[in-house]
Amino acid sequence: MAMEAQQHQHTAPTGFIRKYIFSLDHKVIGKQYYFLAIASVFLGMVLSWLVRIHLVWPNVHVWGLGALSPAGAPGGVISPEYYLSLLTIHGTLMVFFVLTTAPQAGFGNYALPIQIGAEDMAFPTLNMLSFWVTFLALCALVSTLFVEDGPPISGWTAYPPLSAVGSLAGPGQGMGQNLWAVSIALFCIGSLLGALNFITTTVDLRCKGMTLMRMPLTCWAWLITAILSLLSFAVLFAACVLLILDRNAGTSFFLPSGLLVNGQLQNHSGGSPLLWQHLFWFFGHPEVYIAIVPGFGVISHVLSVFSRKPVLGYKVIVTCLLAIGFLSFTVWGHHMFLSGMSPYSGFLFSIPTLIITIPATIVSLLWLGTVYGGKLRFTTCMMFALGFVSVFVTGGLGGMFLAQPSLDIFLHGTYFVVGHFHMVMGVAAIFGMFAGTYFWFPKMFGRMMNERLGKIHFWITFIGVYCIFMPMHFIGLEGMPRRYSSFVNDLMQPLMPVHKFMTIAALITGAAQFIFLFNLFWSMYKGPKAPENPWESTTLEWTVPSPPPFDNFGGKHPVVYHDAYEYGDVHNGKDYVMQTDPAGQPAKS
Amino acid sequence: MGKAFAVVLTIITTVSVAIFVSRHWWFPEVASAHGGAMDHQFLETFVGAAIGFILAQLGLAAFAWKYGERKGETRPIRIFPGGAKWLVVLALVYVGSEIILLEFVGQKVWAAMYFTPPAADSLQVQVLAGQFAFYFRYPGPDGKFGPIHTGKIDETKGNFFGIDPSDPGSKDDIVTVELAVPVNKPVELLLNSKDMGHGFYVPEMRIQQDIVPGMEIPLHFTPTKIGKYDIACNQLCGLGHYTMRAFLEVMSEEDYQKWIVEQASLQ
Amino acid sequence: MSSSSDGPLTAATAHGGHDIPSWGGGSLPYAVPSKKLGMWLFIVSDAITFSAVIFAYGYLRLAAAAWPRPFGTPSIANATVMTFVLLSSSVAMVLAVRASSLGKVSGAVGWLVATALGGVVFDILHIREWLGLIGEGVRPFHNPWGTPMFGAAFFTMTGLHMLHVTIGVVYLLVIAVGFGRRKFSAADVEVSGLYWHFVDLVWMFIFPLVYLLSAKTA
Amino acid sequence: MEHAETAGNKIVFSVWFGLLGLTVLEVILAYRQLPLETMFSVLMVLSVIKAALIIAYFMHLRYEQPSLFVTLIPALVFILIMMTAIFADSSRLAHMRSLVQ
Repeated sequence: MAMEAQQHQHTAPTGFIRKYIFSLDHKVIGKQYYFLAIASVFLGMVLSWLVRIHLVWPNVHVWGLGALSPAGAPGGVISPEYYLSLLTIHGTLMVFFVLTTAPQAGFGNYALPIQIGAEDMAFPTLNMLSFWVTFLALCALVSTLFVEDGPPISGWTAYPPLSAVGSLAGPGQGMGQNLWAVSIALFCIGSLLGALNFITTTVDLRCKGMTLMRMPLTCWAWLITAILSLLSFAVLFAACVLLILDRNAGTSFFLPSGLLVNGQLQNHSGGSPLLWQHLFWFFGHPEVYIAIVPGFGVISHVLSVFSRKPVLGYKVIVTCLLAIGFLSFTVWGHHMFLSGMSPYSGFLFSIPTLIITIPATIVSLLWLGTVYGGKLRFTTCMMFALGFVSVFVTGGLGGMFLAQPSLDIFLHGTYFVVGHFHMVMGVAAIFGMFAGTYFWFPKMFGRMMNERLGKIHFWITFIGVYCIFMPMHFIGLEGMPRRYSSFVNDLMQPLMPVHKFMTIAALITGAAQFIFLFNLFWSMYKGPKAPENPWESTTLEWTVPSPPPFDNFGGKHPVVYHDAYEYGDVHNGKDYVMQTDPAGQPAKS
Repeated sequence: MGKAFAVVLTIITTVSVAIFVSRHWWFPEVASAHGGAMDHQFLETFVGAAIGFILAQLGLAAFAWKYGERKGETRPIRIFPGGAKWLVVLALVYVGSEIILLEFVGQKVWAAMYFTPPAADSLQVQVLAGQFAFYFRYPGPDGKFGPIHTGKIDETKGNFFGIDPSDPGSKDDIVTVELAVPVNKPVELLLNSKDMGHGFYVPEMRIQQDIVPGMEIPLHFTPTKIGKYDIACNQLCGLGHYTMRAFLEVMSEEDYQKWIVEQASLQ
Repeated sequence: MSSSSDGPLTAATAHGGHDIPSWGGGSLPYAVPSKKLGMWLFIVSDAITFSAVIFAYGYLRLAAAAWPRPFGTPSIANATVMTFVLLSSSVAMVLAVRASSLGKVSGAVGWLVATALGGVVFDILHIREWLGLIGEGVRPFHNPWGTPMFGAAFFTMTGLHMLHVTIGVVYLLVIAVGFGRRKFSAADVEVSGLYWHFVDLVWMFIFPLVYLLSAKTA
Repeated sequence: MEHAETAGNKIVFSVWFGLLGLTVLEVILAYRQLPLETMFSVLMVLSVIKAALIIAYFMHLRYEQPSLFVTLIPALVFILIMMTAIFADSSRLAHMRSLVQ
């Protein structure tokens, strides 16, 4: 029969290596991705500290840095070029190894199969492979910190010719940039394998009764993100291959003729730096949504659970997510308004860019409508969800300015842009991850996290991010250029106090993240044991023990009878109906 | 906890809006003909965005204040009046009308800079950006530039622009390290790069354009205020990116004529 | 990886809709097994990678002042033969899939090996072509006819395709051996077939774009 | 296997001959003195027909559920159409070349 044939007949492995290292279990792989992202995010955060410190106290000695990079930071004092190296690695780590891995591959791997009632992902071996490829990519990237001339200095966007002409262009542009390109190409492969696994799992492995419109919004978000990854990483992969060829095989895809770099005439001819920008941003804009859409899913889910209300407009949210996914492929040119691209294209690209704010606005309003009239339970998870709505709106509104090519003439490349994308893509996505962590931790590790530490962590982070990124918008209005390691010749000198304020805010906010780290590891071993359904939630992962057994459902096949968000109607002393409850009354919405 | 969140969020909203509205940190004063329209468009966008910002943040704060669950409470939950429909309509109407408005206004400013050719009497100046300096070239009396031979660039011999003296177009060209232009006269810059991608950013003039190697990108504007302005490179171009800058000096017509004669004598 | 369902359709999917509340679960809205869907998704993604490279070639050729057209009749004839070989190997693949689904093990293995052989012949002809061009002085950064990007575009596109053919040959042989030993199912043969046809399909674009548009006509 | 119908021998071999015939036609066209744009368009149309034949019959998409076709192919076509936006610049690039060696 179809049902029996479909189920994977595997038993739990016993050896340490098969169980924890080269595991095929989606729960273990999800945790591996999660810890990979935790390691990356803390490294990335420390790098951002160094970047901020260098901006305001350029002569300070940073302990240990001199030993790590004698050339880049002699005696621990960060040199201007090492500043560029640090921000390149910060950006690459955060965008690829944090924002792309944790919300999608981390939580998605862990929760998706359980939420749709499957025993595992569709291709467990591919799943393992995609993690280890991603891990290799991370190793390649981190190793740039230890090669002789240091990490590349061309930023996470790696615009040629800077990234394509080799070590002539500056320190780190030799070995470091090669490792960077290899790392990103590997990362693309890992993401592609992960994406096709996610789509197949969601499409094929849902349990009986789990129609697409009964899936939790998290699953919808992961599905849409996987589609975006599948279609966009393929382009970045091609671009990276061409970049590697330009650097090492003498081709000139991204290099025009007549370049005189560092006094040496280059042999290249026939290419165009704009080609790289097109290919990169063709991936780059969907990437923004790859980072944030899983956050949309988690936040919709969490707001509903802790408001004790059904999500307002489930179908509308699904439609909006699909619209955002579709439109995200039509807007990449807004990164290139002033890049020398045809100005007519610039104008055309601005139209879908502004239109994409409509579904985003609808989703934000529906979150407000979900909270309205609920019975809010202010757990740490809920606080981060509310914080997400706040920072997402703040950051998103900055996009209204940058979407217009005529305003971009002034704001392009200033701190306004830095503030905007950190708020909307960095902080909002990270808040989504925090909400996800506080929400699923009991299921993942079988213990509860400490709420008091969680609240302290929330307050410092929430106020801190506004103190860091709101002033960036202000100084952006003054026209302060980004990626300047210092502001010489009294350019913008009156704004240095603002920079100092932001640096101090960043140091404090960053330090607060160690509270989170402590809470995470302490609770893993010392937290109170978690019950099966601590949040009184309705979805399938809360019908199994915490943590779930190896095959998720203990050999049983769950059957779904209800929508994902039936909260509010009190029935048998409970104000929620489990999706698997055959008897409960469906809530009116 | 909900009340605390409401208070904090209200404070954040008030402070942010107050700082924006106080204009303590704001654009430098406009010094070009098209800049005023751009500032106007920014203001329009700003008002629209500020209304959305305040309503959304204060709404969130109000709901967090009001709807917290108390122990043993039995009140029923309330569905948003009218369901999702009105929120969708609100978003479509508010954001939609804003988009249409902005797109129409925005098109004008963008079109004036990029779709329309420069005035026929524009002063043409060629710009050559390289790691980490800008050079400028005036065509001289013949009004023609010779080609840029990057192979002939030799800073020790003062050939910053790769000029081939045997080129008829290059004979009377004037190369400078500073960009000087007469006030109220249209200027057309022809932007070139010899090595990396660079940027050409003058905040007061409200102009910015990436300089892409292999392309000569035109950019035109009309300065309206005499003064000396920073030209900053605003596209990451290597380790000395932050040091790469030049000055734009807007002069009266007489001063400009004197200056250009003086520069010509230095060639 | 466990081999996934080849089971019959459930009532729910037979109706085709995936939104109907009586979703039977554990089965397949596309009515294709997971591995086949996975391969289709991989093909879409890989098609985009190829397209990006081909578009890059188009972008640079359109921007170039001139583009060499060096392929004389022997080259075109060679490439045409390569096309025939690849197309014929695809037919062999179709026959392999059919034999496997009818349970004819030796027939399926035979056709699989024939398909792989087609791939090997294609590779050999192609490498000979490469060596000939290299002998004429074509490099990724230089060629005798000007516009150095010609060599870069040629080697990148055909090299990427040749890599796919080579991987395909290995993949088909692994499947052939595994199917012969009953370790792989007919579904696995079918999935490998999808990959092989895709490689064939890509060549249908590379052949005219690289060779025919650069044929020496005068 | 679940396929109620697949391409029979007759269809497979007609498709094969069709593909070979189209290839020959392409090669013949390559030797006509057509302008590059015309030749490019004609060759691409023929190649798309060949690709469609391969997808429909060899990869037997024609015999699958229509849902598979309507999700996969439009996604691919959409991406390809969007990518053509880059050509707006490349033709412009030819007119804006600047440096001389």
